[in-house]
Amino acid sequence: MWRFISLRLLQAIPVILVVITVTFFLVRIAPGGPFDSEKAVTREVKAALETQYKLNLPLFQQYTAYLGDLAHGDLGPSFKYPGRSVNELIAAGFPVTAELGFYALLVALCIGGLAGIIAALRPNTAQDYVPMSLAMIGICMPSFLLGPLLVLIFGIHLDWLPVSGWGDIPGDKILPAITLGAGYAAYIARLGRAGMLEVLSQDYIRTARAKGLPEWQVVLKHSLRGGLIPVVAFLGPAFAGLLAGSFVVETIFQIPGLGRFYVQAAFNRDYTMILGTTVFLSVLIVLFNLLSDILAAWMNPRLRAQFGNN
Amino acid sequence: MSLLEVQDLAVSFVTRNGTNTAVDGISFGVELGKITAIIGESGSGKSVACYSLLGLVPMPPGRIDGGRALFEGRDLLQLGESELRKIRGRDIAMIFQDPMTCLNPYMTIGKQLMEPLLYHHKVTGEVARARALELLEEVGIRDPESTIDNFPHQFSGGMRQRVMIAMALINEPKLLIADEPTTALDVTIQAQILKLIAELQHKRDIGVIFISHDLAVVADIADQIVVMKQGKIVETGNREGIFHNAQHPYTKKLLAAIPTDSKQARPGTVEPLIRVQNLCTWFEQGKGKEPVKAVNNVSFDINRGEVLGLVGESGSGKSTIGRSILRLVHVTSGQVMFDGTDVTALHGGELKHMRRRMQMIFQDPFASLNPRMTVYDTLAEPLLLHGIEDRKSVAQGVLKLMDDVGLARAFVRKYPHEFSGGQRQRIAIGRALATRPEFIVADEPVSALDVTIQAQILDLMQQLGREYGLTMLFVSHDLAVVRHLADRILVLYKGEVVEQGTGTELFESPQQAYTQRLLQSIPGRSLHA
Amino acid sequence: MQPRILRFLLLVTAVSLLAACGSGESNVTSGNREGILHFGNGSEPQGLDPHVVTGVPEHFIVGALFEGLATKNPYTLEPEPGVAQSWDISEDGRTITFHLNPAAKWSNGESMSATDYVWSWQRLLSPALGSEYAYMLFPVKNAEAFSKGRITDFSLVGVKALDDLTLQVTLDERTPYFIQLMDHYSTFAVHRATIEKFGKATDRFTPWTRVENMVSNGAFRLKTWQLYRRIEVEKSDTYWDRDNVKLNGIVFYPTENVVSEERMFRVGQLHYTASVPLGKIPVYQEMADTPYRQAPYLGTYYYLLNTTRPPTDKLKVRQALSMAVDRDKLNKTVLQGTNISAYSITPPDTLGYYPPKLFDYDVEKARQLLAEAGYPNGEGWPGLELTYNTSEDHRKVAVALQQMWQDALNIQVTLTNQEWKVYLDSITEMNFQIARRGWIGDYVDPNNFLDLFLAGGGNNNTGFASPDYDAMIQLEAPQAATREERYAVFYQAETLLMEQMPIIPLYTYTSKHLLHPSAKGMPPNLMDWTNFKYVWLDKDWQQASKGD
Amino acid sequence: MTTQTISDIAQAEQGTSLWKDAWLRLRKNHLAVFGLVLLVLFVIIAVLTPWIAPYSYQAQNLELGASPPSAAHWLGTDIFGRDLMTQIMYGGRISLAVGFVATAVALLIGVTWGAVAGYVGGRADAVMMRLVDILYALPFMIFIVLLTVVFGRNMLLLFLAIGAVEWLTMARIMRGQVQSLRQQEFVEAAISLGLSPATLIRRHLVPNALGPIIVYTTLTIPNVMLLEAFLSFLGLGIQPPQTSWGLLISYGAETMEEFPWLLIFPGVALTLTLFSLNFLGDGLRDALDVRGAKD
Repeated sequence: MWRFISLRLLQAIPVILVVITVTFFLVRIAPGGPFDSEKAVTREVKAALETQYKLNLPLFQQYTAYLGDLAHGDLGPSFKYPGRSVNELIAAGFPVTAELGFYALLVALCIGGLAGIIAALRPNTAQDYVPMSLAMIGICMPSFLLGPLLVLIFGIHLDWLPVSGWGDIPGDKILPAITLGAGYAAYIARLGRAGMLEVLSQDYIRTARAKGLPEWQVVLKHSLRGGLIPVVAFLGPAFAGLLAGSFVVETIFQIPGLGRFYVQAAFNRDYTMILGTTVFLSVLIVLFNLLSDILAAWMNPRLRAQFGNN
Repeated sequence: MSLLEVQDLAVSFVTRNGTNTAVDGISFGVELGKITAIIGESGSGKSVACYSLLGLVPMPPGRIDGGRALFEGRDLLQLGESELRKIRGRDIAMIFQDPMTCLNPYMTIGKQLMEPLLYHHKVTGEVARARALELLEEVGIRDPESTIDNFPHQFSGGMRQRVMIAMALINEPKLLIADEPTTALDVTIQAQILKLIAELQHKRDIGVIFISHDLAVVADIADQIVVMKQGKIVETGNREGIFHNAQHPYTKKLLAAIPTDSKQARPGTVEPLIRVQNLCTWFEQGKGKEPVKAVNNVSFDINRGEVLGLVGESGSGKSTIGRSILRLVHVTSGQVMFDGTDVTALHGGELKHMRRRMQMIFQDPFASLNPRMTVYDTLAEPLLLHGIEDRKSVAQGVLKLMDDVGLARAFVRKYPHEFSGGQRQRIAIGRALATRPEFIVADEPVSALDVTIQAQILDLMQQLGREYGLTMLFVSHDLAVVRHLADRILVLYKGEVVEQGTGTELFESPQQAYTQRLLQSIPGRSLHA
Repeated sequence: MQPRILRFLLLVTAVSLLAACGSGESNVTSGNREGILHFGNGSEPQGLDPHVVTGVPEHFIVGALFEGLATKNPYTLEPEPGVAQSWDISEDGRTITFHLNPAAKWSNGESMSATDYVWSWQRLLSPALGSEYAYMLFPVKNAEAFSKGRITDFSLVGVKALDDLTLQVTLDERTPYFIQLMDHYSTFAVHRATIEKFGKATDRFTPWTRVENMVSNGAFRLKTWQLYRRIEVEKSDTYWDRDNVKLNGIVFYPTENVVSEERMFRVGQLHYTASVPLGKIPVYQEMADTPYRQAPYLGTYYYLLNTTRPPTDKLKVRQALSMAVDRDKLNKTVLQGTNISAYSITPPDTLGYYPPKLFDYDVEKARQLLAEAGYPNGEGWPGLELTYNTSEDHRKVAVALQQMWQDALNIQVTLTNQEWKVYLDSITEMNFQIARRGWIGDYVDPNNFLDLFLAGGGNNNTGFASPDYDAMIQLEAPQAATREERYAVFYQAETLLMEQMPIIPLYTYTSKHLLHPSAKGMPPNLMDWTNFKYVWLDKDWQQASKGD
Repeated sequence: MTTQTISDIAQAEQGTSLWKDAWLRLRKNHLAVFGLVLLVLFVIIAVLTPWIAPYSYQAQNLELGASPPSAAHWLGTDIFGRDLMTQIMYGGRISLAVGFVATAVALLIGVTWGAVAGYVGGRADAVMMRLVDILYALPFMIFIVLLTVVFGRNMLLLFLAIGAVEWLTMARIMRGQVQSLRQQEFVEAAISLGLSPATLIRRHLVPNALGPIIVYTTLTIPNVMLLEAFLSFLGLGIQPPQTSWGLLISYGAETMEEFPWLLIFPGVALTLTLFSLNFLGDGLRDALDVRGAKD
């Protein structure tokens, strides 16, 4: 187990190093710099700014300096927000995004999992078609459409829920979580359905029925675990995707999350911020992929035993 | 009075292409304290008949067309689902064929074992656990205290079947339905399980329905035998009646399919085609761990035109030897000389060329055929690959192969799933023969087949072996089969050869204790004793 | 999954999502009761250091936290006393003496002194700080030289503390708008001790602007700063004019998404929005008692024409393009009648200045000009690419113009939208043929618009260069004795500019806001400027409006 | 040679391939056929649009502005007074092209990459999958902006850019499938026949991994269409007055309260396409899954 984990983490180091390097040079090749603005700045001002942020140094020196700082956990100052360090911005944005992602994932799991299970119980009947069609709509409904729609219905016309914010007004986390989770719910529904269908055709389900167990116990105790393994394997990448992709929802609902910082940073050519968030997100992606692998293995006793032995 | 009395049971399946009658008005009974065996090949309706009694046939597409099944005076077929559920697992319990897939891999066996008890009797957890431990002990699981919280994969097949039996018996049912409970097991294990079932039945004095395709298996234990074919009962009788005085030709065919004779050893040439020397195939287990020595320092020769039998239990390394010769697994050390060439040293084109000369027939005809390739594609591939036929003549070549292995030409565009197990194995044999090989490894080619089919396939292989002048390594756990086919037999135990000799030598004067144990496990010995 | 874990997770979700659904009081209601203004501020401010920040969102927050030597009256835009009680301007207009209010204090209780300004301006002008607004003080003697590093002795720069409360500023030449500049955040004083506590004076990124560190001198002081969430300020008890401050506090929201902002306003989360989505404007315009507020704004929307590349290097092509645009129709339809057609760069009535109008929408004339330029009825037209930065509103204008040119002149124009920084890069490098541009004035004076087109100016971006024009803007105008004379020079220069047509002016901006009826003291004005000292909230607005 | 033999050979030769077989099976699936017909219809409309569109796609009528559906404009007009139906028809050309081509690119790269990684295994697999990890973690937007700047602006680039992003998941799925298929005996059988790895992957592994790939593909196409809208917003890809469904929907979303038809009709077009794709995809999966077929 520990060997497996440490091996994976070791493998992640070159991945992250390559990501840093490519991003570092990529952002600097991109046209426009952090200090370009609509009102032209004079050459002197620009030079002064570049000196302040050490952009006047040779590129390779900047790169090694960055790596050096990174080794100490210092992601540098933000270019766009003077007075804020990238560490600080991430520390401010990440918990929000993580919370949003967590709720979205829960929404996705509850709705998607339920739909998938219900559909799998009676394949090719209305009980299958209705939830799966809803899931399809979830996929083709982009969040920039679903979000405003939900806001119009529940925020404005019904006046049940707040239209924006995060943790300011009670209930303001509901709509963003649903908006972000909907697409993933659709994926989970499909995965869950396929997984459950697979498991329900297994011999041990027949064994369970032969024991005289009622159907709900057969589903809950005997099928769910095996059927949801593909879903669990999907959760890691999904969560990473949620973190990196929450930008639209964060913008619609004015949520102070990392996704917004990230996209803003790219637009602003906030080099350190882009790099910082990229590094941070890539570490997260690696970690969550690892986590979901571990979780999936843990759910499968055979794999668990393999880990245990190693 | 009968424990279970089935009368005129008829079950059919409604599909898009019409209604298939699976069980066609059968009647039989089970007495308390007696074993009724239902014999028939796959698809004869024997399992469907028993499943339908407990409502385990999915409906639709299944449908009960008529009949009665009186269990302690109540007609099971008239009971609602919730009523049936109370009987299932409490009064009537089941054991299934494949212990590998019938236990939930995600639950500890303890939990699965306690489940029927907890559900039907509402006892406390401790009581259930104590009972589970008792039963595990009784079915012969060693040290149940420490193994009860293990998962199914931590048990061997035989142990799992013991767990299944314990699970079926935990509620002290009155009737036990055992659906081919030993078919997936090695002979030695099979013998143990059969003994166990008989003992438990005797001790508890319960009724048992024992479903099997193999008459030999039930020879020692059945009180009553029902022979089924195509949904109908062709013959019913007690053990003596069936074995010694069978009436129906089908029953006679079943009896005849039990291989009994030894092959007469042919003198053959003494020029070895294959020479295996100090072969070791070890599987690494990760750093700092002992490798699994699947094959350890094995040496033997196979002469041209000879059939060499390789016998041993699961895990004895017999399949690995076959795969090592064909270079399907990495050989750790040793030499495999094929016609003077060391196979283990070949690469690229040489290897491809060598592969044309040696082929393999696999155990599971369901897994060894690409499910998305038709018979035509499967057979045409090797022909084209090795340039045996060209584009124009390939169809003819395929048809010829089909003729050779006894497949109707009309099936040429069908997919594997449309065939029965025996037919599939014919396709697999055809594929192996397509390259005109000199040597074939047959890895348990009949162990997944019904006995009657087994006999046909074995005949086919013998016939083709002569026709094509094949040298063969025949791997099996079934001594009777090997004896029937092989010129010489190697007995393998834990990766090493423990004994070798001709069939007659081994059967008549086994030298090693292990060989003796193997011999004693052959089912149906009482028939010939 | 273990049922237990599943159940736990479900519970957690339910609790956290539904936690305290119920308290339905809107921000506006609670704000009116407590005297807190909820203000949609457009976007998250870059920072709060007056010498570092550059944008409009920063303007409002910094304006609430700090106060300049002079402020503007929101109704008239005329200067009013701020930190300076009064000021004297010498006869030649080149020496200004500010008399500081002895009651002016920093939020930590320290009194403000003239030396604060000397130090602060030195900081602003220091080359190392790299302040993008340092040029605001360039009218001051030697300020530009110091800022560009040509001199290093700050004592040569024309700013002196005569005593604690007297600040004397010497200008290079008469600068009528100089007092106005004192209300711009770049000229504000900052607290020296606080800044030096956290680093060098010229460090851009020290934490001195954090809530716990910030010392300011305005009507409000910083209370909370949650990134991308809100900035709250509360009434300052050290502010000299605190008795006239009616609000108890302001909450600034970073409302980047205008559509979301409008929804927030609709459900009573905001008193004021930074903007209004174009599509919503007709709906609001039709409302009785509409909260929609629209007023002319000191800014012009125009297209840059690259005079160094064909075909826009030809004057007649430029004129044809400009004349073929039906500005009134554009404004009426696509822009929902929210703007004012423009035919020159300076917005009309820029403190009494009106720009020339040399041409009008005239398809016939445009066709004729195009023919004269060598493309009769669009024949032989080499194609033209219009570049704009990605934005829904810019797209709409570009699409409409594309069709207008097609219809009027039978010429093809292709559109190219670019991501913001790429667009900026294209503009700066003059890597375009036509490009969208806008300019918002920093102070109310034609100079602020006309000096864009000085030869080689950083914001010229058209290749337009005229020595005559430069002479008028740089030499003649500053020497004019009266406002009329000065405006006449500007008029002449602007005429010259528009004759050459290096730009296609399209419209004069308007400021557009949604304003809750309870918020008072926020009159529309050309600078779109709110002096929070004047703002108050009417708890009884509903009765008041009924009583009307 | 007897006539019987000759007819047998003829039967064997003309016979059916997996694909022909799948097609026969697919034809029996009404939903899938419905989806296919609708898709084909959309494609035909898209191809014929320049000839059958009721209006010019860029002719504006600014005075008319956004108007609800009417006799003259069946689906209404947009804020420039352009006929919405025409816009949707032209938008469909782009969206369908982008959806199909970019997905095809992703499919090609992803399936090959995943199959090779899964089959070869070991160190090569580790390196290949780490590359996928790296691409996953790269900032997509910067990448896109760079592409625009370096290569200018054209549709081909758009396909490549989208394909380059979408293939990653495809590769992962394929790799998983291949890894589990590798363990099966028929793969061993194929090896022992002496098949080269490339042939083995192409003939034995890919067809057996098609099910999940097809399902994922039908999910990818709508994603790609929406991604195209996002990229067009960033300035890569198509420029006004050209349009696409994704762009129409995102414009429509901004004025969904005032001019709901601007959102509804493009939305319906996209949803219909999506459902068709889904039915077709499921149908194809079932049709290709010869095992599950109940004949």
